[in-house]
Amino acid sequence: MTSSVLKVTIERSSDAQDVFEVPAFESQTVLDVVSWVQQNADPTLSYRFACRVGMCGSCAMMVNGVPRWTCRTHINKVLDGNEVTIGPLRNLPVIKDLAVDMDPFFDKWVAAEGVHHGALTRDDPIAPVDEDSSDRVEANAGIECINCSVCYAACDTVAGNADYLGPAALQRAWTLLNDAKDEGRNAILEAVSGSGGCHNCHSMGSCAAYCPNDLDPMSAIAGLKRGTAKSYFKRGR
Amino acid sequence: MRAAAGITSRAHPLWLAYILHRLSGIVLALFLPLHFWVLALAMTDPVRLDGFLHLTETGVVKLAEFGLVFLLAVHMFGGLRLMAMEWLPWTPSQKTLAASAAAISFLIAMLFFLKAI
Amino acid sequence: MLNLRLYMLQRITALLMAPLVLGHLTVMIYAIQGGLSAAEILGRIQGSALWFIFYGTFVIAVAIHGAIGLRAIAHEWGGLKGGALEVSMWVAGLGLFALGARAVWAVTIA
Amino acid sequence: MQLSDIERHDTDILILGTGGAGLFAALHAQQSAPEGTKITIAVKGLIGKCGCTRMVQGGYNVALGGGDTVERHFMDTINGGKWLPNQDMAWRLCEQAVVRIRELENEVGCFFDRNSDGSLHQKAFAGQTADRTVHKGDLTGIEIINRLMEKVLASGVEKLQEHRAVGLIPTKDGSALAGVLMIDMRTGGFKFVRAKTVLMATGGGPTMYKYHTPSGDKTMDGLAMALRAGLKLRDMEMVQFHPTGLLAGDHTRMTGTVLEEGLRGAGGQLINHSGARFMFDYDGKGERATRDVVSRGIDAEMRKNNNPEQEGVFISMSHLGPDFVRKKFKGMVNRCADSGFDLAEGKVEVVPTAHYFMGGIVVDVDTRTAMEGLYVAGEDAGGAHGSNRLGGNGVANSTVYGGIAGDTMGADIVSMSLREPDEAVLAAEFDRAIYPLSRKPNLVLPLRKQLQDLMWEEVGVMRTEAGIKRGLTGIAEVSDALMDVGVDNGTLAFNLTWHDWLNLRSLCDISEVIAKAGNARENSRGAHFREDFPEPGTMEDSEFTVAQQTSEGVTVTREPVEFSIVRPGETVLPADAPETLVATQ
Ligand SMILES: Cc1cc2nc3c(=O)[nH]c(=O)nc-3n(C[C@H](O)[C@H](O)[C@H](O)COP(=O)(O)OP(=O)(O)OC[C@H]3O[C@@H](n4cnc5c(N)ncnc54)[C@H](O)[C@@H]3O)c2cc1C
Ligand code: HEM
Ligand code: SF4
Ligand code: F3S
Ligand code: FES
Repeated sequence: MTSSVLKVTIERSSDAQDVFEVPAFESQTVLDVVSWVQQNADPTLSYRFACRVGMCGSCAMMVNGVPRWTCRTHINKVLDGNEVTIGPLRNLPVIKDLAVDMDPFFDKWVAAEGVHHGALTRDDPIAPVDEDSSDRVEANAGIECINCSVCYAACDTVAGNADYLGPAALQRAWTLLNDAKDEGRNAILEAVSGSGGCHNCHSMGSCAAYCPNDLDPMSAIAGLKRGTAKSYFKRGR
Repeated sequence: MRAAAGITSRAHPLWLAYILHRLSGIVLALFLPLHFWVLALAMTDPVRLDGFLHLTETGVVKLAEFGLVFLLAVHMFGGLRLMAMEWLPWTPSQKTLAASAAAISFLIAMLFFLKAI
Repeated sequence: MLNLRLYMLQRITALLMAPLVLGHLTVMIYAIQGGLSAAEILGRIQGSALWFIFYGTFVIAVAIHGAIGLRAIAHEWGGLKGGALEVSMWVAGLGLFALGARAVWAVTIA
Repeated sequence: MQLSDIERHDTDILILGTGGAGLFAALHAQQSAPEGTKITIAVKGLIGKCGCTRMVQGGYNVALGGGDTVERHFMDTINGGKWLPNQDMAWRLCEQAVVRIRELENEVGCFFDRNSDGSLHQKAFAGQTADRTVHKGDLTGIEIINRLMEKVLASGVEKLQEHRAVGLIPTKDGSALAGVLMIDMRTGGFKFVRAKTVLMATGGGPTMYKYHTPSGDKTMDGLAMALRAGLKLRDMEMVQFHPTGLLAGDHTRMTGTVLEEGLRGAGGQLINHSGARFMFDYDGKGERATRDVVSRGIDAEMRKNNNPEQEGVFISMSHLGPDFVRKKFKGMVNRCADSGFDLAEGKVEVVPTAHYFMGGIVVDVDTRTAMEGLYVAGEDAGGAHGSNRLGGNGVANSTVYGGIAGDTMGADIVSMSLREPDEAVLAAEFDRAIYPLSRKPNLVLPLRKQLQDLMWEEVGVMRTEAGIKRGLTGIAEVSDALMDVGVDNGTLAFNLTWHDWLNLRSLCDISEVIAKAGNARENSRGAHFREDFPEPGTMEDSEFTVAQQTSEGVTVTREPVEFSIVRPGETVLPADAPETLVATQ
């Protein structure tokens, strides 16, 4: 660390920023820096977190222009000299300061049919599944997504195209498409083929590059493109 | 300033490929009508077409022409790369390999091309 | 604002154009030796049904392909949507087609 | 802000919280309630993105055959809880877990890890006599909550996100619940929501300890509200400590978060300040002993050491081979690395950390409380675990009882109607919530730290009467001091500092109950350890504590445990059943 005081710029709105001097500590995350400001310097600062360990996906913000989980980002990783700029997550409406409204993200998750479509019930035995089958491997690849919206914030297509379902929702759709237990194949293909569907993705790969979980929504979306293209030829639509 | 910071923060190879593909697409879309118009002169005014064609001998225009061919190539290989990424169930490293192979062979072809003129 | 149909059209036309562009470039390399002239171009391809189909296909493909491509950009970067977006796509496509068709007509038939 | 500014809102079924309990209740209520029933879900954070169910790592306990039975699961739960559990609740938990896991896989769409033959993979946590814990890697909670969340989001229930419940408002005669007062955190406005039935599933959360694992939104709000409403709380002394919380300093929220159990299971060693392994001094199983034993071992070592530079002990994995550790515990290694520690090659400082709260509101096996219209499920409800919760029984409990609550409410509302609130209580709860807004602003954080240090020192892993008394005095001091701390009322929208204040209010109230219940239990059972009464007492005479707010303040009484299914010394397992089915490592 270059200095014992950090210069922290926080974007309070599109045209207002506040600069705070925050004491540097060992083992300090970006979330800790934001919390310090709220707890000690400006009690009106708003932000969101819950689990503090990278499981809930509610603390993501723009840190020096890059979307990140703030609870799992050590401040040393992002400091530019002793400075850092923190803003609300991109591509989502701001509620106040660093807290954004995540509803559009989840509305799209549902719109992409990102919900299990099952035929079995609680009275049926649990279906045996071969974990090494290629379908299951493909489904497992995206299953650890914590819907943090980091990929959604990173994607320029989302920025320009309000209807675009976005990487996380589409990745969920792809996971379900490969899930042997899911019966919603046609509904999913339909949902991802509309005007906000997977075909809007330009494979710019920012989703995969910034996903803190090392997931690869880009390849999942490519899978959807293949799947829909195949059914296009088969069904003629 | 902010915009620049926003863009540099997003610069990674695939994003650069995307932006290059997009910009080349736009320039092609702007250039192509011009190209068509020039060719159409063959019908209306062959002499002027010749005039244009002679222009291609001069440095600036030659450079511009070369630039456009280059853009077409960039866009085409970018597009083929993209379609390979989307449709071929290859591993990412296989795709990188294929793209580099295509780029290298194209470069060699271009060298011959340059020698030819 | 791309749905499956536009996407497929854009990719199919792209695939179609790839060999055509390569073919065109090869011809250019060959033709350009010793400079270009109107007569030369015309002499080579005028009256040839094959070349007509070659360039005709290219023009149709590029009109569709370019229009769809510009549509995406007009939406994402230009904020166009709804009717304006549809209209701009058709204008771009028909414009490209008209200019291209005239050029093909000029060099192959007329 | 005035009383008349409170927005009034009606619904049929209101659910507070979106952990395993809240989300399951929403699904089941939809299935069981008559067509046209309005279901509303209100939560302090975003739906499915707060609470602890999402943080479940190890997995979900369920007896699915292969020699394991509901009876065996039940006996492990009773033995683990040191004969304090409500046996009917424990039985229902074990029995229904079997249904719930099928529901999770078949209807909700969860995917749990499989064996090579395609069947569910199960492993054994400490304290279990069968390989029973179903899991998805070590991120089981994410899989469960994500799938539940999707279902609920797609189901069209009414969403009140970032709505914090602040008070239960009864009817005028006090016999039933009329509705819940809440703050819309995004605007700072108040909302009074009437409902025929309300499920409280706010998940307890012992975050009044210096080191704690639960998510930041959990601050005992539900129990504090129930206490004020006069409901009985049981087993309130029972705070479970996880032995290995990350110690990364005072200034990071990472401190206290769990380093998973599996580290010790795989052979991780605990090293004290003088560089020696110490767990075998306390238990023959060494580091592999149960959570309470290891927590006490670490606590004892910490007290022996007076080096202020080193507070905790170290966990060391490197002897297992750094590459092995990196591969097997990728998540943990990354998490430590983010705080600047090298788990694979170096050693990482750990402390016991408050993890789970066994205590809770007294309910029946259908989640009904003494107050008509109020139901409680999940970590807020007491009884199923007794003095100790087995690893893997927490999420089973919240999902099983959340579903039961949904079914029960769906059936009960048929004969219920909306009730008129006692406006006086409503006004009092409103005043209580806006109280700090009229005081001179000051920092809330120092008081929270003061409470956390106090609870850790005096009402923590090991307790004495003298310590608890000091604790009670200290809690009262913090509590009083808090009433002099105001909050900037410039803007109430997303005013986190106001909520910090309210959080601390709840924590102070429940801390007092924990201390008093701890003082009332003059023996050592499960998670509760009294240095001045180290013996567990006779099992036959087991009693549980019941705390209640009366006109004299919080009073604690004791009630005998009813051995409704099995008596101490007996078992429901067949006579020839083996002691354990787990292959010894
Ligand atoms: C790190 C960690 C690991 C764990 N691992 C395991 C494990 O492996 N196996 C296991 O069985 N158990 C485990 N547990 C325990 C398990 O998570 C809990 O027992 C269980 O999830 C509790 O579920 P719940 O629905 O009662 O509460 P939670 O899931 O905690 O949900 C509580 C909800 O109530 C909301 N809420 C709180 N206050 C208010 C208010 N005032 N107004 C409105 N809403 C409010 C919260 O925001 C949240 O949505 C673990 C716990 C932690 C912390
Ligand atoms: C030579 C063969 C060509 C191939 C293989 C090709 C391929 C592609 C592909 C795959 C895309 C989709 C990109 C995406 O979705 O991000 C695309 C977009 C585009 N193409 Fe082409 N193309 C070719 C020629 C042309 C030509 C001649 C033009 C000129 C009009 C053109 C203009 C565009 C435009 C404007 C776009 C939109 C770019 C974007 O959305 O980022 N293309 N091309
Ligand atoms: S894919 Fe990655 S970045 Fe996107 S929401 Fe899921 S976890 Fe977050
Ligand atoms: S960043 Fe966006 S454009 Fe596609 S590859 Fe990822 S979704
Ligand atoms: S606080 Fe949960 S992911 Fe950061």
